[in-house]
Amino acid sequence: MPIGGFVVHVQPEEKEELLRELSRHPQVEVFGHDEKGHLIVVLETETSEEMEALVEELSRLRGVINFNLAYLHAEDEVKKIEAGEIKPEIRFHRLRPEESS
Amino acid sequence: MSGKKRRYSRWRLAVQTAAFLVILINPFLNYYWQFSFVQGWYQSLGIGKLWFVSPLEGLESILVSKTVYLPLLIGMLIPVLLALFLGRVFCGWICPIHFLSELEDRLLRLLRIKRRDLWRLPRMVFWFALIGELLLSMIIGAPLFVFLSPPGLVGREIMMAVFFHTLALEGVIVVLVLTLNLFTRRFFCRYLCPLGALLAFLGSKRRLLVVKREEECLKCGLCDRACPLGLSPSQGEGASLYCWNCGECVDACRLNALAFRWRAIGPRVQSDSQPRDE
Amino acid sequence: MGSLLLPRLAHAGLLKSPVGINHLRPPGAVPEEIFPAKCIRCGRCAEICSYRSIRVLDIRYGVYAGTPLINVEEVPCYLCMKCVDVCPTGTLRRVSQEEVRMGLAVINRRQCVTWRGLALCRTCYNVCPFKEKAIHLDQLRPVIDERFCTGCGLCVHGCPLTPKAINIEPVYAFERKSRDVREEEAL
Amino acid sequence: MALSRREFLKRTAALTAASLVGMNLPLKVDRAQADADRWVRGTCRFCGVGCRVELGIKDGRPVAIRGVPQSRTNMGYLCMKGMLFYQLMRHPDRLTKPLYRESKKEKFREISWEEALSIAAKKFAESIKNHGPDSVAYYGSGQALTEETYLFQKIMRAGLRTNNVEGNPRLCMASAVGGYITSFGADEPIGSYADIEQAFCFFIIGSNMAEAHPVLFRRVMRRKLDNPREVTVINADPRRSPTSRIADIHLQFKPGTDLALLNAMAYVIVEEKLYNEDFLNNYCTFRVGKEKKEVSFEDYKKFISAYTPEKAADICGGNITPDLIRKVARIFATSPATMSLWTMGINQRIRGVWANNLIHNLHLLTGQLCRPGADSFSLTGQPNACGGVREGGGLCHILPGHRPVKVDKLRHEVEDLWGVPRGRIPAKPGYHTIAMFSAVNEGKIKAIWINCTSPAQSLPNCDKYRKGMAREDVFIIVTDIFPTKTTELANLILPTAFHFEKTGVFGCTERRSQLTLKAIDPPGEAKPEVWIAREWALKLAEELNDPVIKKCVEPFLGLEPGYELPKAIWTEYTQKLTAGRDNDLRGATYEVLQQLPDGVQWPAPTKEWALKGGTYKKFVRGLDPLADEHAIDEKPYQFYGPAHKDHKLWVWLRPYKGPAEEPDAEYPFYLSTGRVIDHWHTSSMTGRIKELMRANPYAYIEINPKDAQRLGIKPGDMVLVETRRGKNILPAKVYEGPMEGMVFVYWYDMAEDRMINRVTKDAFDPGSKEPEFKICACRIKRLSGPKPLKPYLVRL
Repeated sequence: MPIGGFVVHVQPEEKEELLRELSRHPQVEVFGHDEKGHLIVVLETETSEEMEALVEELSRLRGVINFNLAYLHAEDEVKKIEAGEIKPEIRFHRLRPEESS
Repeated sequence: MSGKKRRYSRWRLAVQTAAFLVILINPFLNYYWQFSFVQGWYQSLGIGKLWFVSPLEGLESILVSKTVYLPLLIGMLIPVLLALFLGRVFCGWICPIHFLSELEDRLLRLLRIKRRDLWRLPRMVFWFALIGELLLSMIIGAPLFVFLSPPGLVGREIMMAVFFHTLALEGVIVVLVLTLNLFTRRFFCRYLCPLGALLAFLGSKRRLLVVKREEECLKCGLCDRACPLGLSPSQGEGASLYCWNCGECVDACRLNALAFRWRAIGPRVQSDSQPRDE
Repeated sequence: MGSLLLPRLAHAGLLKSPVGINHLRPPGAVPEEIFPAKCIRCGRCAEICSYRSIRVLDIRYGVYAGTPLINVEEVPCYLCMKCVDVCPTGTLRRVSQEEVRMGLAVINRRQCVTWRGLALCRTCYNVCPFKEKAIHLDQLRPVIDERFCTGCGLCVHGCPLTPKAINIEPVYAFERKSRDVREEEAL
Repeated sequence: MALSRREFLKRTAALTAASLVGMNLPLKVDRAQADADRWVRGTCRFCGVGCRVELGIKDGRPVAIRGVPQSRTNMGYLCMKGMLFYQLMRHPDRLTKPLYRESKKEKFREISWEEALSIAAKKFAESIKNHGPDSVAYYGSGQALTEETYLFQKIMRAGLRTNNVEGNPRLCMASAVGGYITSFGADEPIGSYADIEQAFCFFIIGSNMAEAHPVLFRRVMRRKLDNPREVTVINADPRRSPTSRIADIHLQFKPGTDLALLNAMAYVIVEEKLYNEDFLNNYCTFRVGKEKKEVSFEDYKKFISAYTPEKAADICGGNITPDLIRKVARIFATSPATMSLWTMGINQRIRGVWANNLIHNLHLLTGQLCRPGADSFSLTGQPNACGGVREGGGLCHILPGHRPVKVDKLRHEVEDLWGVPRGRIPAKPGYHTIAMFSAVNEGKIKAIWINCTSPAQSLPNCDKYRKGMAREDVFIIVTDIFPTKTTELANLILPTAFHFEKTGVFGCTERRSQLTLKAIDPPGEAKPEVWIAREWALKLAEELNDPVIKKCVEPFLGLEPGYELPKAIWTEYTQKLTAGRDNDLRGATYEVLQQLPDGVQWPAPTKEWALKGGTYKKFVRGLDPLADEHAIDEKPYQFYGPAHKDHKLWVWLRPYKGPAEEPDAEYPFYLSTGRVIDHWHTSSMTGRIKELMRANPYAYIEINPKDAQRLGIKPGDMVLVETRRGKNILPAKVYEGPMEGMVFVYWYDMAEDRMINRVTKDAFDPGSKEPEFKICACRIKRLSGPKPLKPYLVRL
């Protein structure tokens, strides 16, 4: 059951409308926002496919500039990793300095 | 003439002890005094810039990984030449398994336990052991002998004990080999040791032989009983492929009917007889 | 023991390589694919390692018994480069210190106290033998540069956290044979 | 309270996302928080930054330390030393019983406190009777609490009639003290850490603050990174350190040539008329020489004309060019607010005071002072070097409240305040640190009390002084929590309470006094120093039959040592001794300090003022109550510092002077020493934190790659470091840190082979008496390949 933390960049003037829109989604929780147009959103879905679909859907909302994944937690997978059953694939490009904030 | 008696066995014991001490003391030197001039044991021994690599291990590595590494070939050169000229002298004079077996023999003698060679197998098993081992290694993709070889394990166990204060499980194999000795002397060396087989094969045209002088022989059979490999020097088997030139039979003979001899006629030792997969 | 007799199943996962996170081959090792084939288990690398970084595996590791392995969490590799000089089979290739690629350090930013903003720790940066190249600080937070990281594991060893916030991933061990390896072997 | 796992994950996800855009969410995901029963507040005792910490206690055991985001000093950040030191409180190596041996050849035996204090008193009394009061000494520490230093020096001076009261701040801060007093007339910085957030140019010289003051450095870095274009960071250091990584300009000069560089910057400022004429006219005079003769600006111009950037570049070497000096001087002078930061690189010099003066000169010339963000700010090394030792009278020449011993009026004032007969305190200052241990060598000192420090490792050229300390006729008492190099030479070891095991005040770099409360009991029979000093004084009074000694501790008799006793001492010190002085702390009572977790910055003459947090900037009317009180005219700044009667700041004419020992053919390398972030000083404490020791098990020598290549030294090789005083054998670290021709060694390692202070030079500044740890000449040689080394700690 994946949990994802996202930074959503929105056009500041559309923010209020968007917040209302997002609050209607049961799988979406908005944790914070600022005047520059950043929203901190946490999504929780049954599968990662569902998560992707949801992100797709939300990205199309009016005013959304982009949807950036900042944190993803996939519980079952992590448990397996902890138990040593699978070895996670390593994605180095994520760690390049120029991409780090 | 009596002074000559038992000369070889004393010499051999001295050489074996020295060889064993090398692998026994060396880990201590490395571990406690950081004196790393010598490293390794009889799978590969490095003395300064001089390297020795056991021919079978080297061969396995080459065959299994299908790569050739020049320093490896150079390291194998001296042991191979030794085998070409002197036969299985490594087994008879250096191998720590043989050394431990001899100690075992002496202990048994001290305890007055007598034993016979209970199990005898056809000599051909020896060659199958070598071929089988090489084939199996190639199939598995890992050199089998190198991590299960009793002579190597002795060295490894000592190193493990010194460096990591523990023993590796596979050391049981050494114990097993020594236990087999109780039923048949050098059972492993006689029939199962692929390294011995390779060295024997290399030494098939060796220069150094144990030769019997018919005119002196009384056919007393002492030499046959003395042979740890169960050969019959009285039948001239001292010159056979299997003999490891330990000299036990020479010592045993009271009439000097047996002696080491350099092969008189120019032996056709092919200089290009590289180890081959049969 | 049974697994010993299963040919070529190493890649099917039955004969699992002991190489894993923080469990690495010594410097200059050939790819794991041919490592057990090439290594003759002579133990010379372990004997010459004055830091006792290199351990020798036992039979519990199946066909990998007798091969050298470094657990960098316990003792990291200090890159003294003695082991590569004594390997008789070329299983450890003679590489120079900065060419070593035992693995690649990866920082777990969710574990690292510096990245989480709880404390200022830069142990990994300080202990790195290629300080400022392999690990540099970006806003006082450590960042790895994969171009220079040798995977020696000094950072893992030094990391004061449990579980470690920095780990070595043995990424190069499972690569297909690279071109330069072939060249060297062709000799 | 407890979060569900799901909720925890969601919060983590949200926080991670928020951190990417720098947003603060009102969420907490702190698992450690739930693990402790209660949190006790205090100050971190590693380094002079004065981070506010909280110690977590669970079932009466210390289990964690955390930062507090609301803190004004550290904003919740800690370094690993600070994060992990709770482990020391229940460490098995802790000293828990008084240990005694008659001869230094014998083994220690455990004795009772009663016996221990009797022996301590008897030995001191004997020495005084037979050899006079100056044959005894107290050597304290910038890590002792203010109450401890104050009580010890009171007993020594008024009770035993000797000024032999010193402390290890002599080894780190004395030059800064000298610099502040000679330039500004008053010790300690004018501004505060808060200036960092308002500065536009940072001039960091002779300081690797990224390692030594990491949390403060973080503030500098944040300021720089949040305003990359507006803020310039200049780092002047012969060694490339983590500090220089954020610098826009790194000035790399030959060690010991900083005086030429600073004078050349002044030259540029004068030549290009970048100076602030109003500031100079209103607040400054020019001075020269020992007799502090006043000279004119013209004289100064003439003097400075000898230091052209061309000449300075010649002297400095490294990457210094005349243009670079000009550029740096222009940035320094013209930035909206310039803040200089420095530590040991400037202080530990044969002319440390002059170097300090020259930095102050730049600020005086350009008027970069007293405005927000503009300050000449010396960083302290130890947590209480400012509060306890500089203010509390812990050095041989000063009495509490910044009073020089020599001045009769001030000395008598102190005698009166203590209620002891006038003339009780001798007029002559005692031995300074190097003189004190030289006196030990010569046998002039027969009994010495060493508190909370390890001179056997921290003195320069320490072999020389260890010989003296090993003398059988010198009786050494050491109070500490762990065995150290110094306890090896002791006759009597008294186990003391550690931080958070006693109550007391630390005063950090920015004049800030913070209270740490007792949270747990000390292990075994360990006692707080204040208790030890009081009981010892009572025994001394008996031994010497001198009621004045008893008088010294009379106000403190019978008080409970965990809280009441330090409180009474603090009250006496602040209410009586700081009254009317520039470090007026009368408002900072225990009640106020308990109310204000961030403490109080002096001057804080009243409770009302203290409750506002005290004074952020000295000398500025409206910000500093004393500036109003001592005002002599209508100008906005009032420099009322006690040392300058003219209420002026002094620009000093200080010539260039190189290091005491320069490299030559025989010893061709500069050797410099310093600290690593994970270890604190002699590592007697941090060495016992396994996480820190694992990271830095032993010291190494840093060598520039070019030198290493030339000498055939590879990383990890064992290298022999040799100076005229001794040798060390250290593993090499080859990296672009020290400049070519220079090597650098960390000094925390206790192993004889790697104790770098065995080879450093003990030449000292004639003004501040601070030794030149930072520079000496050495030669290096490759000995062998890498060798496995074992960490070493002194154990009993």
